[in-house]
Amino acid sequence: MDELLLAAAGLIVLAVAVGLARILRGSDAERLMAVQLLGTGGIAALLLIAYATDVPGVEDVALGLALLAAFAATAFVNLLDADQGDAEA
Amino acid sequence: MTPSVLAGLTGAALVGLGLYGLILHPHPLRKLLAFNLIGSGVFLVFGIVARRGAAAGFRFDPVPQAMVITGIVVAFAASAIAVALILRLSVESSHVTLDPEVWTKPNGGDTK
Amino acid sequence: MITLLDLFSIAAISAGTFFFFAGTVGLLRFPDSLTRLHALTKADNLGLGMVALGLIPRADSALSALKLIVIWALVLVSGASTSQLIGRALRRGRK
Amino acid sequence: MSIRPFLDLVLASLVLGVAIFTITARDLFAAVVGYVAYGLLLAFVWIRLYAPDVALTEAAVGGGVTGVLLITAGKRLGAPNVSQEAQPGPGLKILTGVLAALVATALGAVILMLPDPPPSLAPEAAAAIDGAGAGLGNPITAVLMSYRSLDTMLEKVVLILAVMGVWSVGTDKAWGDAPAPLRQQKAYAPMVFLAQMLAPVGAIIAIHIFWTGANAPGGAFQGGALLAAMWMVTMMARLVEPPRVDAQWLRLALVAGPAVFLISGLAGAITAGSFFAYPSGLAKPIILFIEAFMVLSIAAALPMLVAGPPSEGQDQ
Amino acid sequence: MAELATTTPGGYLLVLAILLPVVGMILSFTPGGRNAERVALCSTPFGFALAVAIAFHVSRAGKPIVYAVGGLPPPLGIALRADGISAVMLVAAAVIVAAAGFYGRAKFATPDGVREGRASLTFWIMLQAIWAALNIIFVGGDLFNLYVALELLTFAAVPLVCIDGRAETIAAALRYLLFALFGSISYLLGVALFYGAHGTLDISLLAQRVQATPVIWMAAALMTCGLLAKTALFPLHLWLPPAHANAPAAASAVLSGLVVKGSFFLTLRLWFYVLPALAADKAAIVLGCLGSAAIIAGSIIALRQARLKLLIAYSTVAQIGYLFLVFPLAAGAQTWSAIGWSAGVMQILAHAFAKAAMFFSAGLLAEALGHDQIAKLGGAARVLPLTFLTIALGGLSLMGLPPSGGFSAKWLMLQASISSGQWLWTLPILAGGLLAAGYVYRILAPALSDDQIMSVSPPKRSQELIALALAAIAIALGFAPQTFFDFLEIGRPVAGQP
Repeated sequence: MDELLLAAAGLIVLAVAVGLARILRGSDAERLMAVQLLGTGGIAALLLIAYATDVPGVEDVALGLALLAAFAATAFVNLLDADQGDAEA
Repeated sequence: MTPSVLAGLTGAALVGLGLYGLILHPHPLRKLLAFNLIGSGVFLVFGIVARRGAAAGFRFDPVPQAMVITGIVVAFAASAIAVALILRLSVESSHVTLDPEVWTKPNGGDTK
Repeated sequence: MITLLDLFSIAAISAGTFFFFAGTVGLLRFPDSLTRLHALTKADNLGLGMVALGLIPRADSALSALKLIVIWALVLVSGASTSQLIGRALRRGRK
Repeated sequence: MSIRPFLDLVLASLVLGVAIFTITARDLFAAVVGYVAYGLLLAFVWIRLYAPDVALTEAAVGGGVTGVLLITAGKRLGAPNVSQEAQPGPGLKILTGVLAALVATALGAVILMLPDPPPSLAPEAAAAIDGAGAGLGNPITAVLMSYRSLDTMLEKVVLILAVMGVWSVGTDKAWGDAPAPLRQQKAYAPMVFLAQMLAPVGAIIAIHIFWTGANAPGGAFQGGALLAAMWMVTMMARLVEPPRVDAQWLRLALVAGPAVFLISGLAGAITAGSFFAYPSGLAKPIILFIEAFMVLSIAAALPMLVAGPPSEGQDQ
Repeated sequence: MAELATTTPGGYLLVLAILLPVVGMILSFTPGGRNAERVALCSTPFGFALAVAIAFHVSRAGKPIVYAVGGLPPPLGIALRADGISAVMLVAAAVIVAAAGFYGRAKFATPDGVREGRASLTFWIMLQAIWAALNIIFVGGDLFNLYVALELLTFAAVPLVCIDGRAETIAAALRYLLFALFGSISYLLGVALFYGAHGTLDISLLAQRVQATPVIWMAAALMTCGLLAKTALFPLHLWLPPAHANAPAAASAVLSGLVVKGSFFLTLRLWFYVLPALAADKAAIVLGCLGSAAIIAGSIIALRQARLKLLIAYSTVAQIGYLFLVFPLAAGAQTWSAIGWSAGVMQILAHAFAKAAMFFSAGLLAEALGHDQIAKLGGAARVLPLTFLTIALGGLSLMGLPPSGGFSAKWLMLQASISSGQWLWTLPILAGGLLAAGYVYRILAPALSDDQIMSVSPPKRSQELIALALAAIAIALGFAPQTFFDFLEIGRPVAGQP
């Protein structure tokens, strides 16, 4: 069972990492989306790892990551629309 | 290949990669990114040292791990100072460059 | 031995994994930014949601289960808000 | 047959791939975004190395706060003055490439040559943890707060110094004012909503992570960094504004951690016979007491480092 | 060797020497304003007293004094150690920091009517932070603890460079920061390898365990490379001249006189204290060659500078070169290595005092004349006699003319190179002296001419006297008695002897 969870974790990381190709070519907003996807996928994978292995505290890492994913995205969005309208920015 | 060997080699590669960027990129912010890459590579080396040091019921040697945490904080502080300088430089002057030719004119002061 | 709960976990986690794949494919293949954003939110909300759901029966304490739910809720809230903000930025950019 | 080696390989190549992208990307901003993704991936590597404490720190600082710092800087610098930079010639590129490859190869070779069996302080730490150590379940917290307390105290001093350094880059006229707000215009409703939802939950999580740090992964720095992130979210939503740099409460919050650490370190000479020693039996409560102030200092310092120097006219 | 891990009498002074400036920093920062200046200036006499007390304890014990922080001896805990050179450097740092503080009052006192000024607060806090970092570097016994100190030093030094906020100074500060960060990270990588190889970072424990393996060679190379970047040894010197020449005089003096010595001191610690087991003749020769190149290149570029402060900064590049001749000249356990050792320490001290005095004078001169163009100094010596006396005395020591600390240092170096049979090193030493004579002459000759020159504002007498006092110390070092050199030997590890 643990191996299954790990396999799922690996697949998810792989999937969202492929999505990172959007960083290579894409607008700034799309780059952000790719990173956001990586963040969410990363949280999911961390949770799976937490349940599949005996490393302590991985859950808390996922919790922290969930908090920070929102944080980084907020900062990014903040800049995206500071771009528009506000000429002085 | 054990995870720690793999991580160690990754760390070595990151150091080389960062060094390349640090020397070549003319833009200071890119240099800063490269510096951070070197930093994370170095921390990985600490990480494998800690992992290899598993003993006495510990899965890792806590001493190098504690050092990494201290190191990450210090590296962040360094990045913050560098960013503040870069942004101020971009306000004060039209070009963000470290090219010594531009700045060490005998007269100092003005760059025009 | 595989119990019924294990089966539930496997099903939910597989579904979650699928949604992450779908999200990636959408992000890469959909024609424009807004539809890509749409694909992203599916992966965000459903993918992680299914994984968390699948793990809940395996949690060994109430606190662990609570953490799973909180994580999901956090991602849900931030995903919803940020995608709205991104969408707005995209629309304004297009004008 | 386990799939772990395969996963490790995938992870390592991802980390390297994103790192290469960060170095080679044409666009400054793309490189910065790549770096944020890189920070996230590194957290996984740390989990694989049995270092959840470091993973949490890396996620919070490497991916989170550094990401915001760099993203903001990258956006403010924008494109125009970047692309005009003279690109280095091919000769220099090859030379640098060779040098970097040599360094990396030598380093890799040396890492493979590290002695076996490896030396470790884990046995000493395990033995000391019940003794003079602290009675803390998390050996890393014990190392940071007891055996290497001098490092940890100095590291907090480094943070104050960095804040002072960032502030000093401002103009004379702006001194005493607040840094520029993290956002120019009024925030949209979704942002305000997000901040209002996130901040209280985040604060609770931060305190949880600080508190469990005594016995499990986590600790003052990680908790403080999360708290800092939450303060920054509320600033980005313009729910609160950055404080004036001469605000007395801000200065007190910044120095609280190192100051309390210092005082208890000095007191150790009287109560426990040595500077930075803890009286036996009281080690754990004293350490938690110091750490609580360190959380405060970190939560105050990181956002101030990101917010930048004081900016004129922010304080009408 | 166990005695190097347990606290000795007087060991507590080491902790106090570190904590005094840290406490000062915190007390300056929190209330801010005029307090910063008061705290910084009031703490200097105490710091000096502590340094002297440490020197007294070291000389009475005849061996290093040690403090195990938290009562936890290495390898788990951190030890602080002071030997002869630590004590001497502590005293020198206290004197120069105090001088910079009192000299800097004229420029960085918080003006009336202002509660707190940016430049003032920055100056007083960074000055104390530099002091704290240097004290840790001088007494630190743990390589990672020393890394934190190195970073503290960098973060304190960089803002001083750009304290006046011109674009040019910001670029100089940024370049300095990037070099310094590269230096620290390279050093840190070496630290990681040391720990990986031997499971400790304590200097005295490492000295017993280190063997000449590829891992250790790599670690040594990385750390040395990082420290050289921070010390601005040729060809990694590019950051230094603009940074030191653009900082305000009070800060330049500390940067040139002390800050670069901090990383050099660690290079000494590394090769002589951690790695005596390495038969490092080749490495020593490489360092010596780089040093020689620095002497020649730095002096020649100094000769061509149009601005006085840049000239002095390039002279620092050259004088740093001399320091690295210590590596070939003090290696091993022969009789001449003790001479080489004394020469190196003497060069650190003589240059620290002479260079601080020169920068102070350059600052006074720029203030009084409104510029520091060497070509327009005609007749300046008549307007500023005391300042030029200081420059002349400092220059005497830089050239290595007797009697001066610079002369003693160079004379001992010549002695060591001849008696060790490495007579080739005499060439850069002598050539450097001649070139130094050339650039000092370039300053003094026009100044002593009969041209008429108007001073914008007369210099403050107290500042002139502070500069003169430092120059006088640089000269007085030339009369150092044998007991002083014996003191420097305390704790010097001699290869081949445990």
